[in-house]
Amino acid sequence: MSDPKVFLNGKPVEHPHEDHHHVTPVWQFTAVFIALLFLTILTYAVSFAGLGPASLPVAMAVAICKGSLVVLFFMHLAYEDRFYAFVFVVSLIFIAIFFTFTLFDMSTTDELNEEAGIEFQRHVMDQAEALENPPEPPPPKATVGLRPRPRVRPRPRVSTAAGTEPQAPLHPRQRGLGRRPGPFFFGLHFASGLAALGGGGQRWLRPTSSLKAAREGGYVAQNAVGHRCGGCTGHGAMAIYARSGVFAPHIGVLRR
Amino acid sequence: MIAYFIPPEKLGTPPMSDSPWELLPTASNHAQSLDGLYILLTAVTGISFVLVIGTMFYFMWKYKMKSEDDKTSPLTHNGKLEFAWSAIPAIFLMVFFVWGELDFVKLSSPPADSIDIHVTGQKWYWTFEYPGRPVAATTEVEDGEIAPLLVVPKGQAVRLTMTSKDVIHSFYIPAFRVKKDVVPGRYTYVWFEATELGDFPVFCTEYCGDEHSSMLAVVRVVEPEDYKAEVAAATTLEQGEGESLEQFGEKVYKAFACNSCHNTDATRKVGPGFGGLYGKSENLADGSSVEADENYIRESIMEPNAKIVAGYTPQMPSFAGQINDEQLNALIAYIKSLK
Amino acid sequence: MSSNAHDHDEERPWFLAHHFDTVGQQMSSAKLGMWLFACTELLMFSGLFLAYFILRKMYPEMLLTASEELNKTLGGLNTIVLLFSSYTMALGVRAAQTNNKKALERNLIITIVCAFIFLIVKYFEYSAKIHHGLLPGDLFAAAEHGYHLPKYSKVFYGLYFTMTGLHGVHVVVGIGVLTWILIRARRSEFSSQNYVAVENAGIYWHIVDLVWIFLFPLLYLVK
Amino acid sequence: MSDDKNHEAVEPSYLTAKKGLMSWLITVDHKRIGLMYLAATMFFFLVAGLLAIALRTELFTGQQDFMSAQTYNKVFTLHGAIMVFLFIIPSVPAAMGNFVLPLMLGAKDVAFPKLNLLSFYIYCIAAIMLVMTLLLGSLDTGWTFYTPYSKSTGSAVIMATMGAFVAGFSSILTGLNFVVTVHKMRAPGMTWNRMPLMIWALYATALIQIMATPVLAITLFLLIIERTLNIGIFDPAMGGDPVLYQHFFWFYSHPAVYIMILPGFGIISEIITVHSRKHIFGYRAIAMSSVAIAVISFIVWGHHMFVSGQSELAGVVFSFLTFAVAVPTAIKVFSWVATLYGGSIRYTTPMWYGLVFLWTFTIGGLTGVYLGTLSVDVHLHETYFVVAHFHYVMVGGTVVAFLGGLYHWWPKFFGRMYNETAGKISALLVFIGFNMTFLTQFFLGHQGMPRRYYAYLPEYEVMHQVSTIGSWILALGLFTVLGTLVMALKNGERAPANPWKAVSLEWQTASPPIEHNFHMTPRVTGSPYDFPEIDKSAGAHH
Repeated sequence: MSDPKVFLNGKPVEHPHEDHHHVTPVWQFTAVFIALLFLTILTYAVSFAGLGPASLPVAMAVAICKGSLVVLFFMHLAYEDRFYAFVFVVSLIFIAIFFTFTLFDMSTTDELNEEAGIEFQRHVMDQAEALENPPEPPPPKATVGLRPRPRVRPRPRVSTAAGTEPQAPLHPRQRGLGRRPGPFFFGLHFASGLAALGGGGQRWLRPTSSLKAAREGGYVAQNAVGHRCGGCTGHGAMAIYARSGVFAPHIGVLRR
Repeated sequence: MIAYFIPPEKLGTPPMSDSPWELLPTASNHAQSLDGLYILLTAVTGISFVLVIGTMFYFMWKYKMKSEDDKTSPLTHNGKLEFAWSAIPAIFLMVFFVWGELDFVKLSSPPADSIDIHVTGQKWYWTFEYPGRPVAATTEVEDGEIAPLLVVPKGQAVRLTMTSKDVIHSFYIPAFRVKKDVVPGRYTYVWFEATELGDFPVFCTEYCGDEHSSMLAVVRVVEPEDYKAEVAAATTLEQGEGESLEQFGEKVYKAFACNSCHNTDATRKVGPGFGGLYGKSENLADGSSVEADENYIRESIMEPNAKIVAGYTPQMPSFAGQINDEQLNALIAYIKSLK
Repeated sequence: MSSNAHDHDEERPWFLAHHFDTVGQQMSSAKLGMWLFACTELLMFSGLFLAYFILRKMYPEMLLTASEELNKTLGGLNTIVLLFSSYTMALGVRAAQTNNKKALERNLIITIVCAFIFLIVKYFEYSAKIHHGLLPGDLFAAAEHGYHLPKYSKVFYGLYFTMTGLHGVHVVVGIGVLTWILIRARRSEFSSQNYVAVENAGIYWHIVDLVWIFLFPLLYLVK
Repeated sequence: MSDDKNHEAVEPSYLTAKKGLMSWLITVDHKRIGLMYLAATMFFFLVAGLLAIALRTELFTGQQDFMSAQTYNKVFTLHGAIMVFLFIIPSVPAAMGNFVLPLMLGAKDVAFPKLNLLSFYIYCIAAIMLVMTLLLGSLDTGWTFYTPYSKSTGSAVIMATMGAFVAGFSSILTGLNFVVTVHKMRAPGMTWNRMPLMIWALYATALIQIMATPVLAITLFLLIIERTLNIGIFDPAMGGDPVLYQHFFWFYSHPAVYIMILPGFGIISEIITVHSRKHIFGYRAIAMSSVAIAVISFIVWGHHMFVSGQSELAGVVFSFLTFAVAVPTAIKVFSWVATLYGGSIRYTTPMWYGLVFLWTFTIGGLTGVYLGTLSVDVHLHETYFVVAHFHYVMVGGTVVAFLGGLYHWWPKFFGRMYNETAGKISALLVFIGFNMTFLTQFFLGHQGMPRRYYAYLPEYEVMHQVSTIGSWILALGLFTVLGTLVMALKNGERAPANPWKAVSLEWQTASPPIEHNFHMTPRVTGSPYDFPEIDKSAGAHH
């Protein structure tokens, strides 16, 4: 037809009402279904295999495989117009942003104030404790599973108020590994933050460093599952940098 | 633990600035650099505002319609100009960011040798615990009005370790340019070094309920030499000579903010009113009833959840360990005197 | 409606809405709408998964001991039931594409039956928990039933019931949607030309299955 | 379009095509749904506006004037909640966008008309729930419902949260409709670069509505569960974390403030070009910056929480990213001013509102830079500086643009012209009243006057009084707008199809348009800003 009667988004359409869509053969669906069953059994095996802290990433990897199988084949994303895949991936990116920044905040709450001994600490006010379980003998000092240590006042500070005249403040280096971020700290931190952005939320958990546990004494280091595999390159770089005290003198300059 | 719903106008602090147009007093080490950045921001944004709106007015005047069919310019874009007006603002923004970030890092890392004062925010009043002073109450009597008083020495770093007992509050001292939310369930902290003597108001800047706008306190900066004496004076709560037991009881009543929940007449507030309480028989939540005598009042102060009056919920915090015996006797005497 | 509004040309199919020009336009619009809706579902559940990860970061030991009490076999059974229902749903969409009305109805019925099985299995799981007092908030009475759980376990059970409960609501809504599609299939409304409604129901059902695929290892299995 | 004329006599407009209440209540015509949204959002703008006047009058003196503290808290919370959830988010996209988007695209209707009507009725249910909150003891938590206060307070938090929860779905459905319509139903010849900038703005807004609102849904759902089942995820007394609630809430609410302002940008792009008879300056820059703002708005929410116990490192990262959002907004403002160059500006009422927008929005944008800078935000957070900033952006930006858009498209909506002088007076009153109210609040904020304070220190009294008088003038201005537009309906003279001689598609059909918009599906050959006055002869675009 010389003058096409029907247009779609500015482009003339030859046969307006025919559309051909990809029809997946049945054996392909069955193959995908069997793969999914196998992966489910794999998740089961992973949980009993006692991989310890690595079991979370492995379980997530298997779940992502199953998820992508369902999305690509059962929902025909593989054969559809690329735009639907783009829409789906954009929403995954926004979820990743949501996870990464929130977990980044949760895991670095103590970065700057470690020096002041203020721990990011969960504690429950007295009434709530009294409400929850009637007053029995206070739990022993480091109880298993009770992550928040019984409410301990922050470590005694060298307080100048009690009549002792204030000594000269220690040079950051003398105070052990200087951990204050210097003026250039931001560049490296932000770059590692961006690198971590791709790393997904889970890997932002604080790495266990025995040094920290030793220094903290009774502080139950967060050696829970999923931590021992350590932060990703981004967070690792941040932690190494912060602990190396390379820029500690700058903080000294700042601090005076 | 002293507070009273201070109508702000009675707070008695010197006005922060004489005229609205004068800048705030710069009374802490942070204030200097922050005000510098504030002035730079005002200058840069002011100039860019004048440039943009000035050009707009000029175009409005020059290109107003002369006749129905006068020709207009075919200009649709100009790559160089568009790049310039993206890059230049970006540079200024980076300058603001870096200066702001450096100050923020300083604001967030208190020196190790600072005085550590515990601040507790509670629905509608502040409590300050000085190191080495048992009594958490600090009072500052100003013609009968009591405000929580934070005494700090001049020229010395002070770190406030803050937590809240119920909802999120926020400790804000405008004159020192410091502010931090006081979050229940964790410690947050703020540090400063006061550089000017005098009294400065403290505000709660996170909405926390009915009396959010009366949750005020006073920061008093004193010379370092008489800092200890001031703290001692502010945290003692004894019977002054020539003061009757009931008068001292009333001071204790206000010091421990009993009035934030109990009225001195018989009307209900958050808790039951004290008017005519002594000798009355109270029926309790569990159906039994008890005669309100001394040890009932004493027990309700020490373990408030033991006997709950019918129709009330167990919200009262326990005062055991914060109130000593003379204060308790005076308080009971005062409650007995209420009709 | 072809470009000229007045003469209704005959070959315009009955299911083409007045404001669309071609079947392809109507179908791709419906599919794009459904995919955007799938994204909103994912974003909504992502909030709950983030709450789970935060709880896991704050109380790692508590979470692991508290999740021991969940019944892994019933969880596993539910996963297999849902995977199978996804499989039959996909076959159903294929049947609609190939004008196979009988196969479409058969697959839809199997999918709906699997959904009911899922809910029944969930009913047993929940009744076991209620019986043992592993409930959120004030109903938490594990101590009376002889469970020595760490201090904040009630928050974990609160989150467990919120996640699986919201997922359960989505399964119920899924049953409603599939029954509606089944009724329309019985009226043989669908053909190889007009099957986008079945495909959209399929996308919704696969999203519900996708959420469970991530929910199951996180809540039940992970150490 | 010559044969349009003889069709017109035959084809009745969408207003007169069907009669009776039912024809309105079950309509699937995007224009009627747009008008129903317009009426509902205008009603709630009036209600919340009166609450604002009550607030400002109460703040006239530092002590209690005629409201108690509890009532004051309830009034400011409802002012915030109704304005945000029932007026500013649905107003431009749903009321004006529903009407104008299909017309500008040359389509017959939005992609899913029934879904559009469902979205309106979900909005009505949300409105009923928020009104019910009023009866059940109202809400006193602030529109942000921060826990743990929102968990322990006795006011009707559950009803209000359900209202906001349901309003979110109406917003998602509108956004979904717009994205599909823009992708699939453009007129022949309308490529992405020939779409009016109003469509680009509505498309960017729709993206945010789809991607952000579900997180609000889950946040409010968790809050409702927290209050009913007491699960304790946000309650510190049971081991939860209140800062986690703030993360969840602001992940939605910062993109939501861009849902509020982006449609305003779209309207301003249309008004400034049509009334200065000039092609927009930097079309691609403005279109791309709309989408850029939509995407970047998802990574900056932490700047609401610099002092809220969020970690300092996260604060630094969020502050840096916040400045990334400032650049595209600046590009837009510069491009609008550059559009005026070489134009032939007609000082009609919509143009006056466009110019007022440039003034107020520039101040709003620039003061945002103060609050993005870390150390200055520590001083200014939760003070009147913040109140002034977001009112400059929301009232000075979106509401002024919305009023400009109402005057611009009123002839198209109802086929009636408004009274030009009355319109100009309303613009002047709104300009004076608005600046007088909120410019003084910047100084209040810098002096440390905290937000949501019912009684304040005596030295703030002078500025509060100036601000209160300003708010009365602003209220007078807004009532003048209402009067002018309503009078235009009754005795405004009949408007021609294209009163502003604009080029975009919605002006190529009758006003008020016929039921299915166009007699002949229009074919687009050029950009919507190629006005006849632009003299091509003056050499190529330099």
